[in-house]
Amino acid sequence: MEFYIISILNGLSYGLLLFMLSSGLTLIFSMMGVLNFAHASFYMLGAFFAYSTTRVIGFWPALIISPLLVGLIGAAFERYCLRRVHKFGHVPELLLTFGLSYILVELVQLVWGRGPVDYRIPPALSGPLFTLYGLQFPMYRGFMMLVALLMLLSIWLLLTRTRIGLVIQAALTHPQAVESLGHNVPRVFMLVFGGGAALAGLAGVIGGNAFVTEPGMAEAVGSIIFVIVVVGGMGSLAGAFLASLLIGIIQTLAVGIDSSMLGGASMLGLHITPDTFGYALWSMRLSQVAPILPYLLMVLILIFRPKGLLGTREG
Amino acid sequence: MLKIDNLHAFYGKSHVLHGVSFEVHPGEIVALLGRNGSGRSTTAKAIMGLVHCEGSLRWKDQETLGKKAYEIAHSGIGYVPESRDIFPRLTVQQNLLLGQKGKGKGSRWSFDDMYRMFPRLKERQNTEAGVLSGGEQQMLTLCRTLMGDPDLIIIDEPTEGLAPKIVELVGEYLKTLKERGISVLLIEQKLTIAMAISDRALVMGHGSIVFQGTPATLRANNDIRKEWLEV
Amino acid sequence: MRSNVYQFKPLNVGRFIIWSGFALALVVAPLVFTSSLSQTMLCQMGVAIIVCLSYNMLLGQGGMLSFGHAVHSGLGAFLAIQVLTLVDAGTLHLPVSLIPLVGGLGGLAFAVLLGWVTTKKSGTTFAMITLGIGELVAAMSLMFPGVFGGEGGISGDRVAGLHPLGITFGPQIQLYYLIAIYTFICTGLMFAFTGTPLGRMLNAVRDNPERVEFVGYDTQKVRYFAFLIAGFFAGISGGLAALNFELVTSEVVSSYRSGAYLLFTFLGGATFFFGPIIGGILMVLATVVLSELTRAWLLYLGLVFLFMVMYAPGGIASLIMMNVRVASFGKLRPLLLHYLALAATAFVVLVGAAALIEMVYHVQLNAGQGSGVPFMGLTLDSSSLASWLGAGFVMGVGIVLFEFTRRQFARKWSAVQEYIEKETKRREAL
Amino acid sequence: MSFALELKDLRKSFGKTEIIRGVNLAVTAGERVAIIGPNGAGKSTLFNLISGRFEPTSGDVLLNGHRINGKRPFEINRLGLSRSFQITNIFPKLSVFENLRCGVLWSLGYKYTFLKFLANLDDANERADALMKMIRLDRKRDVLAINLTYAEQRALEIGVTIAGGANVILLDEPTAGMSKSETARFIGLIKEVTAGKTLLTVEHDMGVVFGLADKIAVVVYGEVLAFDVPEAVRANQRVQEAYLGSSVADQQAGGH
Amino acid sequence: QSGQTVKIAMIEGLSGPFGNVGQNQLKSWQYVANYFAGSHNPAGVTFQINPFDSGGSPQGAVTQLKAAIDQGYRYVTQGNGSGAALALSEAVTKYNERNPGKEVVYFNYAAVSPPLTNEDCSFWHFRLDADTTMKMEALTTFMKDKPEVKNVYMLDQDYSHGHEVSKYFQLDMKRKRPDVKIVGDDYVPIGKVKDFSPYVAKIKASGADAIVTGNWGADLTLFVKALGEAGLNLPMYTYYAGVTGTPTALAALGDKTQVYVVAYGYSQTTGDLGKVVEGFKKKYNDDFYTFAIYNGIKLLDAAMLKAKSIDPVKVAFALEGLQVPSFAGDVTMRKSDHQLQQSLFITKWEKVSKKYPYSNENTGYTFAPVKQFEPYVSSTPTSCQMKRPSQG
Ligand SMILES: Nc1ncnc2c1ncn2[C@@H]1O[C@H](COP(=O)(O)OP(=O)(O)OP(=O)(O)O)[C@@H](O)[C@H]1O
Ligand SMILES: Nc1ncnc2c1ncn2[C@@H]1O[C@H](COP(=O)(O)OP(=O)(O)OP(=O)(O)O)[C@@H](O)[C@H]1O
Ligand SMILES: CC(C)C[C@H](N)C(=O)O
Ligand SMILES: [Mg+2]
Ligand SMILES: [Mg+2]
Repeated sequence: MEFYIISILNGLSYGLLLFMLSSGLTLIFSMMGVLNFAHASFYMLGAFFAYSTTRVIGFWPALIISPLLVGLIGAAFERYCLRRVHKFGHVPELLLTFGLSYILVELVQLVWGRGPVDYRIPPALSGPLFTLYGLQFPMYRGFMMLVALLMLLSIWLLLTRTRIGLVIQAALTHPQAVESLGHNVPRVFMLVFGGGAALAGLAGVIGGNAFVTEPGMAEAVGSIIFVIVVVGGMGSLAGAFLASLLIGIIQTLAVGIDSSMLGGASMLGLHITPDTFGYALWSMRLSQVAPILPYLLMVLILIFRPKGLLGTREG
Repeated sequence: MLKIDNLHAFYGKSHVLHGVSFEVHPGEIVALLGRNGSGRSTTAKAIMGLVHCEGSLRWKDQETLGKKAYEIAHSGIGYVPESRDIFPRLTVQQNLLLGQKGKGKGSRWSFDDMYRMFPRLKERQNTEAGVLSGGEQQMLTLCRTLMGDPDLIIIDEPTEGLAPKIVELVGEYLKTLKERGISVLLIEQKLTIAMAISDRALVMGHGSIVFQGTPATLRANNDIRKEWLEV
Repeated sequence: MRSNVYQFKPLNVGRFIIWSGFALALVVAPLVFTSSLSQTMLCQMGVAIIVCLSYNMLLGQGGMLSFGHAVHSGLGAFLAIQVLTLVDAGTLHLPVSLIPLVGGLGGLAFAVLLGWVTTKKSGTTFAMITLGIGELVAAMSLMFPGVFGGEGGISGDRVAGLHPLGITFGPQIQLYYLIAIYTFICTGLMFAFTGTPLGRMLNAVRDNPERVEFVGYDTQKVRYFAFLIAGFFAGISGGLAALNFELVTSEVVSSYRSGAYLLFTFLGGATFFFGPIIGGILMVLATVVLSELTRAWLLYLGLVFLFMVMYAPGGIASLIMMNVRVASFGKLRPLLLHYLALAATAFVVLVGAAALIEMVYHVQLNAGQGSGVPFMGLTLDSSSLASWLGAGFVMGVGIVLFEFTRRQFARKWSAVQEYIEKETKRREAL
Repeated sequence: MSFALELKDLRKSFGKTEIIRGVNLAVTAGERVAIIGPNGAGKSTLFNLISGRFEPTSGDVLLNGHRINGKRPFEINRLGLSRSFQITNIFPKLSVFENLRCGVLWSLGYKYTFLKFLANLDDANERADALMKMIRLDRKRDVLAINLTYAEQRALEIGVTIAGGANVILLDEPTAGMSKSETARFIGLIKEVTAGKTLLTVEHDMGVVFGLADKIAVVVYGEVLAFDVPEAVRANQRVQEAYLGSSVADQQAGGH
Repeated sequence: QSGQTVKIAMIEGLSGPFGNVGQNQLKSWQYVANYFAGSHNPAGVTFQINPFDSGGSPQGAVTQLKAAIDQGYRYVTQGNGSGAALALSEAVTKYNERNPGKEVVYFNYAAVSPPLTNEDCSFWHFRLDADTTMKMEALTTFMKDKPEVKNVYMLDQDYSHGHEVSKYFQLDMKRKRPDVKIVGDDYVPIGKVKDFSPYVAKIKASGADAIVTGNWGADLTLFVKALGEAGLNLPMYTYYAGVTGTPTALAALGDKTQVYVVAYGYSQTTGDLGKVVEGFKKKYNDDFYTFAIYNGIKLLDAAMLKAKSIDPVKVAFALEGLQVPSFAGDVTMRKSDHQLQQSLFITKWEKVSKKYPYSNENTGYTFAPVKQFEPYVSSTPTSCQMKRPSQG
C-alpha cells in the first residue's frame, strides 16, 4: 500500500517534470506546427548557462537570466534561420532544428567540455521536504513541481488572454491574409519560438541540477517530450499537461509491477517453458519495459484516437 | 488620397503590371474592371505590398511602396482578397476578432453591425469558418476587413458566388460605406453592381489602365467594352 | 526551383546515356579506388543509395515523413543475417547472392504489418507513429538478446554455401560487384516505379489526398502499397549491409539511423529522383571520411545541414537541375566563370573558418599535448596569437570577397532567369 | 422508370443544426439540372452527401437505382458519379496533363498497378490529351496547376471531374469568378463535355442557369422549394420571394 | 626490433555519447606510450597511438578497422562497449584468415563481456581488463565476509553487459553465501530513465540492505543521486564509478553515499603507475583510470623483446602465457583464452585523506582501497577452444 502512495507521489512529480520539459515544445509545436528537434538542446543550454551564471551570481538570478539568454538565442534562430525556410513547409523546418541540435551539442562540448559539470542544487532548496514511510521527499522536487505549475499557468494566460494563439493559427494557413489585416506575423512567430526556447531553458536550469548536467542530457529527453505533446493532442495545452501526468504515473507504477505475461498465460492454462517460442517476450516483466511504455502508449493513442487525448484536430 | 503612378509588378520574374496609374479620392467608389488575367487582383496585391513592385504608391501623401503589409494595413487600407482566405480552423467570431487591429481601439464597426449586415453569420458565429458555405465565407471576409476600420477598402470580386439577392445587398452596403466617408476600390468581373454603384470606372487590359471615366461614358463607349470587357 | 515534382522525360537516347553512364560508374569505381577502405565505402554507398531511394519513395514521392525507416532496413538485415547463419551451419542451402532478397522479404513483411497501422494516417500523425514504432523496435532490439544477439549483435560468415565459378564473396571486391548489381537493378526498378500508375497516384496523394478520393482511388491503399514497396527495397539494402559487415547489431534499427536517412535523403534532394543517390553517397562520406579527417566533424555536419536547408531547400539535386535548366537554354557558359570565382572565395572562407575550428578543438581536446595543430599540410600554433589572427583574417577577407562575387553572380543569375522566363513564355505562346 | 440519381427524404445535421431537412429529388438520365438557392441553403452539402464526402444522417441516395449512401467517395466515383468543387481542388504540383491523367487512370482499369508504364498507356494518354483540348489547355500541357490563372484552374477542375467518364456529373458553381465572355464559353464547354450525361450544377448566375438547365431545383433552408422546368420556376411565386426577385437576377437572365 | 616504431590504431567512440571516455583513454594511451618511450622500455621500440573515431558503434568500429589496416596498422585497440569489441574481434579474425601475412592483433582494454574470452574467444584478441566473471568472483568474495549483507537488490542496464553482471553475481553468491537473498533483479533500458525514484521506492519496499549494479554513465549517477535524495543510503557495489564524469556527479551528492568499486586498480598506486597518474593529472588535469593501458604497453614491450620482432604473429605467440611485473604484483596473459590474470581491488568512494591524497577529478573525493585479491582468487575457468594459426 504505502509503496503505491509513494509511487503515485513520484509519478505526479515526474509527470510535472515531464510537463516542464515539454511545455515549451507544446507551445511551439501546437502553435507553429514546427517539430522542434532542438528543443532538448535548448534545455541543455539552459542547464549549462545556469551552471556558469550560478558560479558568478548565484542560483536565483540564474533562474531568470539563463532562460532569457536561451530565449534570445531561440528568437535569433527563428529570425535568421527558421523564417527563411518557413515557406518551404515543415520538413525543412524540422531539418533545420535537427542541424541546430548537432551544432549546439558540439558548441556546448567546446565551451564546457565533454563530461558532466558540477552543477549543484542550491543549499536553500536541498534536503527533504517531508518524510513518508521512511523515504524522504526532496524539497527540490517540490520546487520543480511548483515551477511546472507556474509554466502551465503562464502559457495558459498567454493563449487565452491574448490573440497570439489565433494570429499564429491563422497565419499557418494564410500568412498573407493575416498580414493584410495588420498583424506583424513574423514578429509573433519570433516571440513564440523565443518563448518556447526560454521555457526549455528554464526547464534546463531546474532539471540540470536535479539530474546531471552533461552534453548527453539533450539526447536523453529527446523523443519523450514529443510523445507527450502528441499523446496530449496537438494544439492542446491541457492535453499535454494531462499526458505528462498520465505518463508519469503509468511509468512509475509499472516499475513496481513485476508480473509478466507468463502469469496470464499459465492462468489460461498455457504452460510456457524457457524453450517455447518467444520466451523472452513472454517472460518480459512489466517493470522491465516501464520506461518504453510511453512510446507504446503513443502508438496506441495515435491509432485509436489520432487527435490525442484532448486534441482538437488531426496532424 | 490613394495615388498610384506608373506601377510595375512582378511575380518572380514574370512582369504582370506595366505602368498602372490612377487615383482614388476620399469617399468615392472606383470600379476596376477587366478580363481574367488582366491584372486587377495583382494591382490590389501591389497596393497591399504583397507582390514585388516598382513605381510609386502614395497613400495619405506617404510613399507606401516597400512597406510591409501590416504597416500598410495599419495606415488604414483594408483588403478583401479574391481567394476568400478565411481562417478555416477558427470560428466565425474569432475570424472577426482577428479583423480588429490594436484591440480596444474603438472602431466604426462592432460585431453587432456585422451580424446585422449578414444575419446568416450570427447564426453560424461559433462554427469553424472552414465549413461555411462559399457565400458565407465571402460575407465573412468582407466583415473581417471592415472590423479593421479602414479608410480605403479594396474588394476583389466580392459578389463571386453570392446569390443575386445578396449581391444586391452587398451593393447597398458598399454605398453605406461610401456615405460613412470610406473610399472603395471595387474589383469586379460582372458589370452588374459595379456599374450601378461606382462613381468612376477603370478598365484594365494586359496589365495597364486602358480606360478611365464614369460608368455612363463606359456604357456609351462600345468599342472599349467590346475590346476590353465583353459583348 | 520552378517545379517541385520532377517529370523525367528526356528523349530516350538521353535516358539511355544516363543509365549506361551510371552502370559504367558502378563498374569502374572499385578499379579507381582500390584501397580496401574505399572498397568497403563503395559497398556502403551502394547500400546507402538503395535505402535512401526507398526512403524517398515515402518522403519525396508520397509526402510521408517517416522517422522509422531504419526499422525496415534493420529488421531486413537481421532476417538476412539469421538466414546467413543457417547457411553457414549448412542447415539451409541458399546461394549467398540471394540473401539480400531474403532481407527484402523481411522488410516487406514488417511493412505489411506496421504499414497497416501507420498508413491509415498521414501528415504529422504518420510521422509520430513511425517515430514511436521506431523507438519501440530500437528498445526491444536490445532487450531480446535471443533474437537480436544483444549488444554484440549477430555475426555470420558470407564465405558460405557453394561457390559457383569460384565466387566466394570473401574478397571485398567480389561482394562489391554483387552490391553494385543490386544497386543498379534496384535503382532501375525504383525509377521505373515513378513512371507507373501507382507511382503517379502517389504524387497525387501527396499533393491533394482529398481529390484523389474523388477520382476513384483509395488514398490509404495508395500509401500502403507505396509503403510496402519502400519497405521491400529498404530490406534489400539491409540484407546487403548484413553481407557487407557480416555483422548486424541493434544499432541498425536505431532512431539515429532513421534520422540519418531523412537528413541525407533531404540533403541529396527529395524532389528529384536521383537526389537520394547523392544523399546516400554523402552519408557514407560524412560518417567515414569526415570523421576520419577531423574531430569537429559533427559540428561541420550540423553547419552544412543548416546552410543547405536554408539556401538550397531542394537539396543538391535541385541545384544541379537548376543549372541543367540554364544549360538547356544555352546560358550556362557565362555563369561558369562566376562559379569558379564563388568556389575560390568560398574555399578561402572555409580555410579560415576550418583553421579556427580546428584550433579551438585542439585547445579543448588535446591541450598540453603540444600546441601544434596539423592543418592541411602546415602546422598552426594554437598558442600563438598570430595563427589565430591569421586564420581570422583569412576568413574575414574570404567573406568579403565571397560576398562581392556573390552579388555579381546573383545579378547575372537573375538576368539569366529572366531570359529563360521570357523564352518559356514565348515557346508557350507558339 | 428508374432514375439516374434519386434522393429520398435526405437529412443531414451538423451537431444540432439540421442543414438538409428531408430533400426529395429524382433526376432522369441525361437531364441537365441546375440547383439554385440562397447562400448557405445546403447546395454544396447536398453535393457532399451525394458524392460521399459526408454521410447522411438519414435518408437514401440512389445512383442508377443502387443505394450508395455510406459508401466512401472513391467507391461512389467508381460507380460512375463524379463531382467538381466550389473551391478549386486540383493537384497543384502536377502538370495540367498529369492532373487529367490522374483523373483518367482508374476508369480505364489501371487500378494500383506498378507493373505498367504510364508512358505506354496509349488509351490513357490519348484521353488526357483529348480532354486537354476540350478544356482549351493544350497550350499549357506541362505547366504546373498552381501556375495557372484562376479561370484556367476552374477549367482544369472541370476537366479532372469529367476525365473519369462518369455518367452522372455534379458541378459546384463551375463559372464562379469568371467574366461574362469566359462564362459564355464555359457554358458551351460544359454542354459539350457533358453531352448525353446526367448533369447537376449549382449556380448563382441566372444567365448560366437558364442557359444550361433543362430543369431547375430551388433549395432553400435545406429543402427543395421547387423542381421544374425553368419557365415554371421563374414564374413560381415562392421562388421569387425566396431567391430571385431582384434586378441583378433579371439582368443576368436577360443577358442571354 | 630495437629502435623501431610500432603504430597502434585506437578505434573508439571519440565523438557522441561516450566521446569523453574515449578521449580520456586516447590521451592515456598516448601518455603511457611517451612515458615508456624513454628509459623504461627494454625492447627499445617506440609506440605511437593514433585515433580512429568509430562513433562508438560496432559497424563504425569495423569500418574504421578497414581504414586502419589500409594505413598499414597491424595493432589495434579498443575498449568501450562490448558490442564493438565482439565486432572487432570477429572482423580481425576473419581478416587474418583471409589475408595471411597481413595479420592484425587486437587489444581490448575495457570491454568486459565474458564471451570474448569464452565461446567467442579468438587467438588475435587479448583482454587487458578483468571480465565480469572475475570482477564478480572478487566482489562476492568480498561481500561474503560482510555479515550485514543479507538482502541484495540488483539493478542493471538492459543489455548484455547488465545481464551478465546480474547472472554471474547471483551464481557466485549462491555458491558462497546461500543465505543471501536476491530481493530484486531489475533492468532499465540503457540511457532511457531520467527519474530513478520509483526504483528507489521499490528498493526501499524490498527491504534490501545492499545494491549491486553494473550501470555506468548517467544510468549510474542518476541512480546514486535518487538514492541520496530519498535518504536511502545503502552500500552500492559497482564497476564504473571512476569513468570520466561520474566522480564529478558523485561528488555533488555529498558524503552520505557509500559506493564500492570493483576493479583491477585504483588511483592511489605508488611507483611507476603512480608517476603516470600524477604526470597525467599535471599534463591534462584529468584522471588516468584505464590502468589496463599501462599493462598493455608493458606486455607488448616485453613480448616484442621476447619475440625479437614486431611482427604481429610472432608477438601474439610471444604474448601467450607471458608474465610481467605490474603495479600490483605480476600479471599473466593466460594462454588458454588470452584473458589477463591480475590482482583485483575493492575501493570505496570517500573524502581524500592524508593516506589517500589523490583527488579524482579534483572533487576532493577519491577511491580508497579497502581490499586486494591476488590473481588466483578472482581467476575463473574458461570454455575457450582457441584456434591457433600455424606458428612461424
Ligand atoms: N502567383 C502567381 N504567379 C505567377 N503569375 C501569376 C500569379 N498570380 C497571377 N499571375 C499572373 O498575373 C496575371 C494577372 O493575374 P490577376 O490575378 O491579377 O488577374 P485578374 O485580373 O485578377 O483576373 P482574375 O482574378 O479574374 O483571374 C495573370 O496572367 C496571371 O497568370
Ligand atoms: N461540416 C460542417 N459543419 C457544420 N456546418 C456545416 C458544415 N458544412 C456546411 N455547413 C453549414 O451548412 C450550410 C450549408 O452549406 P452549403 O455549403 O451547402 O451552402 P451552399 O448552399 O453551398 O451555399 P453557397 O451557395 O454559398 O455555396 C452552411 O450554413 C454551412 O455553414
Ligand atoms: C564506457 C564503458 C564504461 C563501457 C563499458 N566498458 C562496457 O563494456 O560497456
Ligand atoms: Mg483576380
Ligand atoms: Mg456551395
